[in-house]
Amino acid sequence: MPAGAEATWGFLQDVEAVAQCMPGATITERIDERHFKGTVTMRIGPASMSFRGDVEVTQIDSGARTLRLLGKGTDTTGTSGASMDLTARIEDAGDASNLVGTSQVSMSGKAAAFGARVVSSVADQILKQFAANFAARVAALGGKPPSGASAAVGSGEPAAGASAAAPAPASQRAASRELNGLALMWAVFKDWLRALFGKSPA
Amino acid sequence: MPDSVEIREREAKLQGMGCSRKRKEDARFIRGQGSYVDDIKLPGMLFGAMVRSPYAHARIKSINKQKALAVPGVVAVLVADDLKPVNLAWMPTLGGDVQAVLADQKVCFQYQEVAFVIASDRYAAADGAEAVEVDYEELPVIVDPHKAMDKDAPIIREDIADKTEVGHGPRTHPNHIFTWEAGDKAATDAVFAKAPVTVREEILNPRVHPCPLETCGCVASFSKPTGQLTVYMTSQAPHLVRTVVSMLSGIAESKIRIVGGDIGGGFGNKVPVYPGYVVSIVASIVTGVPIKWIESRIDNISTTGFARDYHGVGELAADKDGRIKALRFTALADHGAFNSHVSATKLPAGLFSICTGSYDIPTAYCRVDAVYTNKAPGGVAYRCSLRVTEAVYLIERMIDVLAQKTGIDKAEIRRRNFVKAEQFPYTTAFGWTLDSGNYHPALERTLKAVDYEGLRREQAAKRAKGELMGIGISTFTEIVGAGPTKVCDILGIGLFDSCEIRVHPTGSVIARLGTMSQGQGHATTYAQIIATELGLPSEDIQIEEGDTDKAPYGAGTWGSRSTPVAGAAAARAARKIKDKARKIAAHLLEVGEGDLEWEVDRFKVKGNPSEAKTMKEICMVSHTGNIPAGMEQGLNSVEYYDPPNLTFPFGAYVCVVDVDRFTGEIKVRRFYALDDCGTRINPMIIEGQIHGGLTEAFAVAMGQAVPFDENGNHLGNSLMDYFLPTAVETPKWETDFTVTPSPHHPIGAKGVAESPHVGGIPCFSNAVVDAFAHLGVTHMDMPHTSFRVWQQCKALGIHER
Amino acid sequence: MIPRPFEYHAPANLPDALSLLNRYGDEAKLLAGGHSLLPMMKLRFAAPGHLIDLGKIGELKGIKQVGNEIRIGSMTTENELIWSKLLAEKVPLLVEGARLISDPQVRYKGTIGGDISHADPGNDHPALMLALDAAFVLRGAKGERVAPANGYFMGLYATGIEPGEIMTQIRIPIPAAGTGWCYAKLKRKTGDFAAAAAAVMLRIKGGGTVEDARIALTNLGPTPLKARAAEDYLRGKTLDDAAVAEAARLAMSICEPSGDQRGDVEYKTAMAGEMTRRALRTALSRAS
Amino acid sequence: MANTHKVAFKLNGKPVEVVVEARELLIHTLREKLQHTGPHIGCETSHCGACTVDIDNMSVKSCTQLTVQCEGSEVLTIEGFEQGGHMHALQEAFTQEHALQCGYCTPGMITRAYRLLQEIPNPTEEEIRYWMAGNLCRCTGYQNIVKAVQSAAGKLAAKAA
Repeated sequence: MPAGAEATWGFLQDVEAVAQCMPGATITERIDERHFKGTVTMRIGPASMSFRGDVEVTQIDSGARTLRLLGKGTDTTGTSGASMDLTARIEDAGDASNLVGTSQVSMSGKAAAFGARVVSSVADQILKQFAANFAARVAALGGKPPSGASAAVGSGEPAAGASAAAPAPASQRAASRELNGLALMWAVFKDWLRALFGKSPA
Repeated sequence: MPDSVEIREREAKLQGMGCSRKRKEDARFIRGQGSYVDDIKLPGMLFGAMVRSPYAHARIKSINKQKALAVPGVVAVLVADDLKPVNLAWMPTLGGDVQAVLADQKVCFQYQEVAFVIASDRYAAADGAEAVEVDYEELPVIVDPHKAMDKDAPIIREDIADKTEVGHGPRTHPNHIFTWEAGDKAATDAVFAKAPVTVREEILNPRVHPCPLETCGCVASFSKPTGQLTVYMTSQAPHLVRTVVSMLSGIAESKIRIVGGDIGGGFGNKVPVYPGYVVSIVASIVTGVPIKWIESRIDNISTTGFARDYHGVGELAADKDGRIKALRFTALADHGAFNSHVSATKLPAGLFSICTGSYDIPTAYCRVDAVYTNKAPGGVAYRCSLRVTEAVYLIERMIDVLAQKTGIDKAEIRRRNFVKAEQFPYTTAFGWTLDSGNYHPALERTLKAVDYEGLRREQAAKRAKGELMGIGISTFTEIVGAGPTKVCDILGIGLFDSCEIRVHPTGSVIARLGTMSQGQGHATTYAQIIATELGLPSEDIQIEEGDTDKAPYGAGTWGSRSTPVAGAAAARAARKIKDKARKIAAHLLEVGEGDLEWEVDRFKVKGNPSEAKTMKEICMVSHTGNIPAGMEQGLNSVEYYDPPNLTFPFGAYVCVVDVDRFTGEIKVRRFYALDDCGTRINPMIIEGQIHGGLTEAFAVAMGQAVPFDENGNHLGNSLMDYFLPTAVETPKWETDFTVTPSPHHPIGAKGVAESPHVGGIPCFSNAVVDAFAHLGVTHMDMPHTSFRVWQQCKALGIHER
Repeated sequence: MIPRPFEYHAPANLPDALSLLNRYGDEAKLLAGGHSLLPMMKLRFAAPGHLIDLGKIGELKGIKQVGNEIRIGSMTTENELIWSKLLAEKVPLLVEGARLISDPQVRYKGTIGGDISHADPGNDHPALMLALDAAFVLRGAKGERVAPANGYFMGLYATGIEPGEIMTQIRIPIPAAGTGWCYAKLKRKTGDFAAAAAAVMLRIKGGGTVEDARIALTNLGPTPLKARAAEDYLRGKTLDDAAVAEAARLAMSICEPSGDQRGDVEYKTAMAGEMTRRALRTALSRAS
Repeated sequence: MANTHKVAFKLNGKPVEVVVEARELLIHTLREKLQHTGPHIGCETSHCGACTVDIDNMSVKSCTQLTVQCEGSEVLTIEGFEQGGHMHALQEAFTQEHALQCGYCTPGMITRAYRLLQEIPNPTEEEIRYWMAGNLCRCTGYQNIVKAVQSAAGKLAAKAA
């Protein structure tokens, strides 16, 4: 993250905005400071699903600089359900900081029957997307522009496992408002090309 | 001599019992002119689509129909509250429970029926179903039946929380359905206590689905002016369905007509009454027009008629020579969210107590505990009589376990324990009387055919090289033909069956029966029985089933009961007609009945063969005035047959497999199946039934399972995951037979369609386990997928090169 | 199992298809064989507003040799690959791979371009393309570019194709004579995705050592995987049991499959190794 | 109804024209609009082959084919096999070899086998099993279906010779 741990953690305090960093989430209603109603749109290749439901901030631990979000909902066709349990932790890295996250995605109904093959990859993308959205937000809130993608993501190699740490590239495409595998990976790829030619992204 | 040649020619013309007559049914099927339920189109017919729950256990906070009603083409949306005024929100099950037709306040399993959208066609109905908004509150889920009766287990069925009994005996927990026992527990425990050898194994019959190629469905048509309800449906038991529909709708049975039509396979899946049928009937009554409801494949596998899910424990006590002294089998039965399995009232665990198998076991005890879980309801008999596959699987697996423990060859230990030919009729420790059998010759014939000794030598050589080869034996005894009304009834109705025969002046015949063919070829084989009995060509004998307005009452086709029960009714109905014909013949020939003898198709005067009357002649005369004084015209009869006992087909199978220990792949090298189903009516059809049954056994043993995750999510409900083998995966079958007629059946027949399924499954498992036997493995649960077999290899440390 | 409504377009040529694609952008999906897309639409997981059917565009079909390259139109079907005498002679790996895809009816409709572009981790052509060092011709409004298969597959259903582009052709350099090949695929049944599969191309030097090996894996990660470490290791080695085992180990080390009904992560990873072994051994037996 | 299309094609040699939504599946058009109920619906995910029809010399699962895709096509279904009161050799063979029981898969099986024999006139058992693997049967265990296809192949060859 393009800012120190304390500063970055500071950015995390605007819970509603952070909740909006959940990939594809749109907060439609604020119930209280920790509970929101909203929609989550997932797009995986040709598939696209919209879930109506609740986003809850289940944990804010300033000491550990850890935030935990839970999103839960039923899709608009009424045949699937999904829940995402996403944890974000800020780690000190001198004048910068790392966002370390894990996400658990569980599906119900048809999505569970047909999505098993891809759920862990989806969880992984949600995590990257969250990081990307968050980094973009940190940058937007006055931190330095984030540096290019790190090796883990930038090499264009397949994504890491569902619970891996995931520093993320900042790119307007990447900060899209939905979980969009193609957009995200394409952005990653572009950053990788830029990295190859020694330029840093605008 | 020419005389006998002439007789044989006349016999051949009849195409009666014992010949491989080509099927009457085929003519329409090969032209694509079958009449399955989805082919039916009635004027003004609307289409219904089901809205189902994505959650396994949840409270329904609200259902909003408005968006759905706004979808073009949508006529109505039904929910539980709409069914309550007509008392149809809940329906009775064949297991003595009630089941929600549409979810009432909560859903108890994933894909449960929540709302029914009625629209102009299936496209509009699908759009409408998507637009119904249901707000759920998820509840904790029970998937593992072993946890169902925990103290803190969530209560699945609040609606019956205060009921002390469901189907059978007292309940001890809100998620407990029943506990059923048979045999002598004390005596059995005593034998086990001092037996020199005992073996115990936990053996799972996993949840599977019969998955016929045609899903379930119906077209319900209620006529307001006449008050007549006609339902075309995929039912294996139309008459029972009519009775149930009458009971729950209040419409007189005489005003209800159930029509079976052609059925694209049943295998047990099409015996129960499903919410889709009931809600379609309500919808037709409400709208006044015909309603069609057809299950999708996903809905079929997810919600209607699963089988098995028996978590068993098998124990045998024996002497050091491997002679079994006692048997103790128990099972925990997962019945899902509603107790809608199909069982005779007095037999909540079906015929599970046939578990002594082909063996002379003096003392035995068995017990089944059934529980509710957040899974689809059911527990049907998948190509078997209820719980017979579970029972036979246990005994055929356990005798192998005993063989390994005692170091006795798996064929030899069977020889030592078989019920001997001279012991028949043999009464088992559980009280079943095996009508007839001849087990030793069947086994020897099979072993010789496959060169069993040679196979064992090859196996030894392979083992020395670290290769895995398995030889499986199954010497099963089936129990089919439910059944005697004194033991078997459903909702109080005895499981007799019926046949009505009408002979016309020209000698053509219509016979109607209470059964319902789903591919078994009844129109062909019943005609063969009647042809032989009456001496009239089967070509002239028309068989009709499945239309409750035409056919006499019967319990339908399941549990291989058609030949044992309805087939017997056909023979006996024909004999009534033959007796009357004999009187007419005696009258015409002016001799006493005792002076007549029957020959193929005619009555001849003893010692004066030129004096004879053919059946054809008698048919005509019976409709004239030239019959004995006081006799009624016509040659008609009806028989309602209550069998004195069930029938007990048996077989001896051998399966040979090769296992790739690096991938877990199993190749079935050979499968030899010898079946004895008593008198054989049509060998061609028998062989076809055995091919099919073995293929379904292969599917169950090697790949079929209905998997759930810990949240009750169904993880294999399309044909992408659910294993239906293609021509590539399916092994080649070798078939053989012996004939040991049933002493109590009019023609000695026993029924065959289920033997290969029931006997085949343990044969595959025994072969797979045998491949690992030398490494100390005594049991591996089905299905034997590459993944699971590899896990076994890994546990043994032989999975790497 | 009924799709949501959509608009259907059947352009007769590529320019029309491209202009439709540009007009409808994100709203549009290209329809090739349809056996991945239509089931997703019937399950209502996918609901494109516009379907652009490439089925009527003749120029997207056909298999031909141009110089030392095989060029395959993106709408060429699996059965056409299987029946191609040219491929049987020049690129038998592709024939072997196609034979293991789905079932006969699906192979009449399923296309090589669709299989590659859909980029489902379970699809077989992506790994075959990596093993064959193929390249893809992508036509867009601004013209045509050629993207190498190596690096084209970026994530779950994510490829290097840009919005507005259509894959028109697959180009495969004809392997040197004597190159060994094999596609080893483990599946539960006909029509199933691989539990694990390995595609191998193998060139052996005169001395019997490995001159070059290409190894690619199917359904063992969000994308097809190129087992670079294994390839590098094998170069110059004699392909004995130890070398095969080490190559398999290196191939397994890059796998990150999702567990499902086909098996758990451990099993699929192990099968990646076993399929690599099988494919290497068979390829060796076919090399000269 | 939104965006309907007029689609014209040949069904068993006769020209037909239907008006359908773009999303309408061929199996539904055949069964609901054209009264050809021979092809059946078994799985809806293109696994079972009960809906198999022949389109422009290809065996196609009509549950995964849009009717609009059939403009100008030649479609053959089981209803087109009987010619001038004479059954096709495959229809005869399926009865003679007892290659069907419930009959639900039969129209798809025969239609698929027809195309197979056009492409491989004298197939081995292995070829038949491989090239018929897109059609599921729950009743017969395939053994008699294989026999039927082989015997039909023989009869057709004899007729051709």
